[in-house]
Amino acid sequence: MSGLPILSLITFLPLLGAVLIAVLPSGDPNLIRRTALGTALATWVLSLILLVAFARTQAGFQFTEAADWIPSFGIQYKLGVDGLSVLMVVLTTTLSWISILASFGPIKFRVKEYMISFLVLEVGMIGVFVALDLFLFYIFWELVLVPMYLIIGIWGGANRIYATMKFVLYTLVGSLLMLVAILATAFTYQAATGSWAGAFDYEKLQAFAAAGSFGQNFQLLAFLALFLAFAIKVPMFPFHTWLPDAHTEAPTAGSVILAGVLLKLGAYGLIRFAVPLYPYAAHTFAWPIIVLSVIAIVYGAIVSIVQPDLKRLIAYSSVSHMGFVTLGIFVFTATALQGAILQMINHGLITGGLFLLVGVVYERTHDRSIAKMGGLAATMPIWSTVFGFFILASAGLPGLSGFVGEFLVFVGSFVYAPGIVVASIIVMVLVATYLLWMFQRVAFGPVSDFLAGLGDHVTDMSRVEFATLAPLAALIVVFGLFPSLILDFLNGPVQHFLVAAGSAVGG
Amino acid sequence: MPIGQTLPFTAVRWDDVLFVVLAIMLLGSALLVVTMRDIIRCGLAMIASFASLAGIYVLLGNPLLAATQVLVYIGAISILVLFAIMLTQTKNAPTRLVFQTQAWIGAVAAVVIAAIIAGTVLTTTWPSTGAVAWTATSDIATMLFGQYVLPFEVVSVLLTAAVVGGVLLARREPPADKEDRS
Amino acid sequence: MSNSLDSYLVLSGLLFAIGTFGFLARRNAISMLMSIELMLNAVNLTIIAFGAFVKPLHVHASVIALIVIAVAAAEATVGLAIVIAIYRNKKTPLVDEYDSMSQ
Amino acid sequence: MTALLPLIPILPLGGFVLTGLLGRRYPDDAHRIAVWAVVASWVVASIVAVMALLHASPFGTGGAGITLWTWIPANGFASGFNASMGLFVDPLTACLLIVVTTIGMLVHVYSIGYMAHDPGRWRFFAYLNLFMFSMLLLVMADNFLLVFAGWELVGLCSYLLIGFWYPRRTAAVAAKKAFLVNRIGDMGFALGIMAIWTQLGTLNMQDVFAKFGSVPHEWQIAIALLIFCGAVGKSAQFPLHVWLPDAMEGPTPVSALIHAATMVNAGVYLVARCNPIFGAAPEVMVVVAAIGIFTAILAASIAFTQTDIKRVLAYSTLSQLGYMFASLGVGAWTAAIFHLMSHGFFKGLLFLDSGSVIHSVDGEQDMRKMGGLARKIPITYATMLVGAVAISGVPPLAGFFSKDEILGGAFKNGFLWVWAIGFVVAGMTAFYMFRLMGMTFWGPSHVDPEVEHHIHESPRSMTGPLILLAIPAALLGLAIGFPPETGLLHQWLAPVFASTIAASGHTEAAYNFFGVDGALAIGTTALVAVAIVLAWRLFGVEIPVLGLRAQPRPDQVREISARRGLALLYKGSFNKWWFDDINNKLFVEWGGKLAAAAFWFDRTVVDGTVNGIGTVTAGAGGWLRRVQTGRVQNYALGIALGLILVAAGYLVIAAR
Repeated sequence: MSGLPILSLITFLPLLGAVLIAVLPSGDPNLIRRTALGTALATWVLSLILLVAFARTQAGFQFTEAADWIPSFGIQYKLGVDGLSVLMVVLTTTLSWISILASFGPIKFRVKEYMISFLVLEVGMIGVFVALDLFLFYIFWELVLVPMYLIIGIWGGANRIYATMKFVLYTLVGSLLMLVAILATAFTYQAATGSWAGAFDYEKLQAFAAAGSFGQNFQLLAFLALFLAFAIKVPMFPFHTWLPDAHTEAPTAGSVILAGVLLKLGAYGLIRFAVPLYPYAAHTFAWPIIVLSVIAIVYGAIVSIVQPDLKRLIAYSSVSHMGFVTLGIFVFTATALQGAILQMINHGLITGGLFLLVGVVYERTHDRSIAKMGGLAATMPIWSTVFGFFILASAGLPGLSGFVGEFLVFVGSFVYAPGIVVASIIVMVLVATYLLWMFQRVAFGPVSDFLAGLGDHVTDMSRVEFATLAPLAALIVVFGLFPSLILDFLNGPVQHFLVAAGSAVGG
Repeated sequence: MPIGQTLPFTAVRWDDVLFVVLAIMLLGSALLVVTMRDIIRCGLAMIASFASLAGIYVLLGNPLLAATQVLVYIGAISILVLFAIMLTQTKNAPTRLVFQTQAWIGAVAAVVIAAIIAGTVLTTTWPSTGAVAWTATSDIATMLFGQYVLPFEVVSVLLTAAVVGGVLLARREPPADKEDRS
Repeated sequence: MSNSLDSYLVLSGLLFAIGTFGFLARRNAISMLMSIELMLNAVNLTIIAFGAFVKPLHVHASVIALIVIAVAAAEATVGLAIVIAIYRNKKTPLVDEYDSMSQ
Repeated sequence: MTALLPLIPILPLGGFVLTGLLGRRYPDDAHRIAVWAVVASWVVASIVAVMALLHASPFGTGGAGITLWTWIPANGFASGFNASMGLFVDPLTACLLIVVTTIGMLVHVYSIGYMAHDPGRWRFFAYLNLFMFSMLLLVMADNFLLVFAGWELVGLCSYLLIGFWYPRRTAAVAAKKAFLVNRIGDMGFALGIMAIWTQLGTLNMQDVFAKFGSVPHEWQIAIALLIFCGAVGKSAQFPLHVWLPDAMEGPTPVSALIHAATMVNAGVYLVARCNPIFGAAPEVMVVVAAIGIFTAILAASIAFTQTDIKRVLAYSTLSQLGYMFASLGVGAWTAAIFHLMSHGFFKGLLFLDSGSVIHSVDGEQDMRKMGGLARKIPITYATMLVGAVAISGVPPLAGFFSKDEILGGAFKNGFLWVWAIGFVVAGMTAFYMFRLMGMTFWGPSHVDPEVEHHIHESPRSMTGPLILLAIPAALLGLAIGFPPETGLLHQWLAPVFASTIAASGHTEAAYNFFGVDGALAIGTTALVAVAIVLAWRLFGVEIPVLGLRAQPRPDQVREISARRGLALLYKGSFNKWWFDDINNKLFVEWGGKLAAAAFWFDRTVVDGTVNGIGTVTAGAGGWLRRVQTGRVQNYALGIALGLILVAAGYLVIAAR
C-alpha cells in the first residue's frame, strides 16, 4: 500500500486535537469548541478520503500497517481495514463531529475536559475498528470505556453516578472475559505452533482457525467468553439493562455516540472476531443466540411501549433494533448479514438522530417525560416534522434506510428458518405502536400545561441544531433509495465471513 | 585449682548446667516481658532476658557477640525503651487491659509456631560438628573489614539515617504561631 | 546438651514464639516493640548457633549477627520515635486505638 | 413510450417536495404547484393508460415496463437478495391509473375550495401529493418489494392525513389506529413476500406469476393467504375493518380520495394482480369470497343505524369493498375491477358531496341535525342523488352493471351462498343510502338555527369536480360495461385474467339476458326498488304527483327499532357489533397490561438480577471490609496464622 499511514493518521488525529486542547486556555470555551470541531471535521475528511480510496472489489484488508510492539509475545501494532471497518470508521467520524457540534450549546461547564474526553473517545472507537491485532483491539476497546465513563459521570443527568458505574462495571465484566479469551487463544496458538510470532495477529489466527486447528472444547469456552463481552456491548437480552440507564443519564452527545457507535462495537466484534475465529462454537450456539435475538426484538419493543421517558423509550427500541443485527449475524446467510450490517449503520444514523432531537427538546424544557409533553407540533413545527421523519425511519418505512436493513435480515432469516421470522415479525406492529403512540402524545393534541407554562422558552430548532440533523436525514433517504452504496462495500467482508463461518455461500 | 569438666560427683557437665540455668532465665524473663502488667517492669525483665542471652552467646564460644549484646541491647536499646516508656506513660492510661481481645488466639498461634519449629528442628538432621567452635574476635574483625566491608558501610549509613529519622520523627512540631515569628 | 545444635534451636524457637505472642497480644505499642526485640534476639541466637556448630558458616554467622544487631538498633530508634510521635497525636500508647488504616 | 412511466409518480413527488419546502413561506399559493403537478401527472397517465388499454405498442397485451435502477443489488452472491426500482404498466394497471389520477386530480381541485381557510393548507397539499406518488408507485411497481413500499407509503399518507387536524385528540388517535391496523395486515404481506422470495428467488411479479406453478402446493396456499392478509388490512375487510370508520376524522377530501376511491382499493388491486397466485390456491379463493361477502353484510348492517354522514359512507365503502373481494373470490376478476372503478367514481362523488354538505352546515356531521337541504344546495343534492342511485344499483347507472356482474358471476360460478348474501346486501345498500338521502336532504330541517341562515352552496372549485364526477358515476357502466361481459372493460382486461380463468375451469357461459342473467338482474333491481321505497316511506319526502305521502317520522323509526327482536339487532348495529370495544379490551387494555408486565419483568427480574449481583458483591465487600480493621495486630495475627498454614502445609507435603 501507499507509504502514507492513513489509518494511523485517522486514528490518532483526534488525540492530537485533544493534546492541543489541553494546552489551550480553559477560559475561552469557544476556542476549545471550535478546535474540537475542527479536529473532528479533519478526521472526518480524512476518513472520507479513505472511503474513496478504498478498493471495493478487492477482498482482504487494505491500508495495512504493521510494526512490532512487544515482539517477545508476538504483539504487533497492526492496522487494516476491509469494507466493514471502513464503513464503521466513517460512521464513527461522522457521528463524532455531529455530536461535538451538538454539544456546543448543552455543555456549559468544564468544556475543555469534555472535548478532550470526546476526542479520546473517538480515538478509541476508530482504533477498535481498524485494529488487526487482538491485543491492540483490546487496548482500544478499553480506551473507549474511560472517556465514556467520564462523559456520563460528569456531564450526565441526576442519576448519573449509578448509571455510569453500571455501564462501566457491566462492560468491564465483559471485557475481562474477552481478555481471557484473547490470551487463551494466543496461548493455544503458541502451544500449537511453538512460536509467539502472530499469536495475536488476526489474519494469522483466522487462517489457523480456518484450518480447524482450534479444538472444539476450547472453541466453545473461548467463544462464550468473547460472545459475552460482545453481547453485553450490543446489548443482547438479557444483558441490556445497563443501556436504558446509561442512555437516560448521558448527555445528548453521549447518547448519540453510545447508540451510534458503541453498540456497534459489540456487533463488529461478533462479525470480525467471535464467529470467524471459533466457527464450530458459533454454529453450536447459533440457535440459542437466535432465540435470544428474537426475544430481544420482540421484548425490547413491548417494553418500549410503556416507557415514560423519551430517552428510555429510544434506549429500549435500540435493544429491539440491535436484535436484528445479532439475528442477521447468526443465521449465516449472505442476505441476512448484509442486512445486519446495514442495520448497524442505519441504527447509528436513525437512533443518533432521535437522541439529538430529544436533546433539542430537553434543552428547552429540561424534561424528558412523555406525559408532560403534548402539542409540540404546534409550538415546534420544524422539530416535529424532523422528529416524525426519524420516527418513520426507525419504524422501517420503505424508502428510508431502516427498511432495507430489517427486510434483508428478515429475508435472510426466512431462508434459514421461516419460524424465526414468524416469531419476530410482530415487531412491525409493535415498533409502530410505541413510536407513533409516543409521537402522538408528544407532538399531537393540545399544548400541554407544562409546555404552556414554559412560554417562550419553547422555541423551534435553531440553525445549529438543524445542521446536526440534516446530514443524518439526508443519509437516511439516500441509503434508503440506494442501499447499494453501502452493500457494494460489503461483498468482501460478507464473503469472508461466510467462508470463515464454514457455511455455504449464498442464501 | 581448676574446676572439673563436670559437676562434682555427677556426670553432668558444667556447660549443660549453665545452659539450662541460662535458658530458664531467658525464657522466664521473656515470658515476664510479654505478660506483666507494669510496663516498666516489662522493660526491666527485658534487660534480664538480654543478659541471659549474652551468657548463652558465651556458651556458644562467641565472646564478642556477648559483649555486643550487652553493650547494644542492654546499654542502648533497653535504655531507649525505658525512656520511651517514661515519655508515653500517662497516669490515666488504663493499665488493666494489657492484652488484646485476640490474645488467646495469639497464644495458640505462638504455641503452634513453637511446636512447628521444635518439630522441624528435631526431625531434621543438621550438618552439625557436635562441638562448639570458638570464634576468635580477630577472625571476625578480619572478615568484617575484609569480605563484608561493603555491608558494614551500608549499615553505618543506615544507622546514621535512623538517628536522623528518629530525631525528625520524635521532634515536637513547632506550633503554627511560632512559625510566624521565625 | 550444650553441645547439641538442636537444643539451641529449640530454645530460639521458644523465644521467638514468646515474642510472637507478645506482639500479637499486647496493647501497648512499646510492649510490642519489646516483643519484636525478643524475636530479633531469637533469630540472632539461631544464626550464632549455626555459626558455632556448622563449619562453613563459622565466623560468617558472627558478622551477620553483628549486622542484625545494628539493624535492630536502627529499627528500635525509628520505631520508638514513631511511637512517641503517634502518642503525641493520639494521646494514647494503646495500639488498638490506632485505626486510621481502617478508613 | 415507457420512458414516460417514471413521470407519472415523479411529478407528484416533485410537487410534494416543492410544496413541503416552499409551502410555509407562501401559504396562499401553496396549492398551485401541487394541483398542477397532479394535472400533469393525469395527462401523462391518460396517454399511457389509453395506449395500454388499446393494447398498443409497446404495451401489447402483456404490458411493458422500465427499470430505473437496481434498488437492492444481489452483489455477486449466488442467490443474494435483489430487487429493482422498476415500473410496469399493463391493462390492469391502466384501469387503476385512470381511477387514481382522475379522482386524485378532481379531489385536488375540490380541496382548493374545501381547505381555503385552513392555515395548514400547504401541508395538506403536500401530503396529498405524497399520497398520489405513493399510490401510483403501488399500482405501477413491477416487483413485490416496491409494491410493499408503496403499500406502506400510502399507509403513512393515510396516517398523516387522518391526523391532519392533530390538535384534535380523536384525529390523532384515529390516525394511529389506522396505521397500526394496517401494519398488522402488512406484516402478513411482508411474510408473503419473503415466502415468495424463498420459494422462487425473484420478486419480479411477471417472473413470479410465470414460475408460480412450480411452488409446492402448501406454499402456494401459504403465500396466497399471506398476501390476502395484506389486502385485508389495506382494504379494511373483517376483522381488520375497524380503522376505516375512524379514519373519517380526516378532512373530507381525504376520505374521498384515500378512504373510498383509491387506497382502500389497493387490496383489491393486489389480489387481482396476483390472480395467478390465487388461481393456484382455490382453497384461499373461498376464504377471500367468504371474508368479502361477510364484510359486505356486516358493514351494511352497521350502516343502517349510524348517524354521522361520513361514517355511513365509510361503512358503505367497507360493504362495497366486501363485494369486490367476494367477486375476486368467486373468480369474477373483471367484475371486481369493474366495481372497483365504478365504486371509485361514485363513492368519491358521494364523499365529496358529503364534504360539500358538511361545508354548508358549518362542519356539522350528524345527520340528525340536517334535513331539508335539497333546495339550499341544489348542485350538491343533484350530484349526490346521482351517486346514491348509482351505488344502489339502479339501472342504467354504473353501480347496476358492476354489481350485477358480481352477483351473476357468483351465481354462475357455483357460489350460491355468496350470491344469496350479496343479493340481500344489494337491498340493504339501497335502503341505507336513501336513509342517508332522506335524513340529509329531505323532510323538515333540523339544522341549528344559528347555522340555518348562512347555509350556502359550495364554491365553484368544489361543485365543478362534483359535476365532473357525477358523469362517470352515471355513465361509466354504459360506457365500458355494456353489453355485459363483453364490454370494453372485458376486452381490455381479458389478457390479464385469461390464463387464470382458463385454469380455474369455470366455463364462462355467454351473457344471456333472456335467461339466468336477466332473471338475476331483474330480481336484484326489484329488491333495490323495494328497499328504496321502504327508505322513502320512513325518511322520505312528499311527491304528490306519484301519490307518495311525506312521512318523515323519526319517531316511527325509533318505534320500529324498539320492537322486541329488532331491539338487539338495532343495538348491535348501532354499536358496530362491539368490535371496537372488543379490540379495545383485547389489545389496548390487555396489551398495555402485557407491556407493563414486561417492563416490570425487565426492572425486577432482569435488572434485579444484575443489581442483585451488585448488591451481593457490595455486601460481601462490606462484610469482608470488617477484616480490614486498620489495627496492626489483627494483620499481624493474620500473618502468623498464614505462616502456620504455610509451614504446616509444607510439613505435611514434606512428611509424605
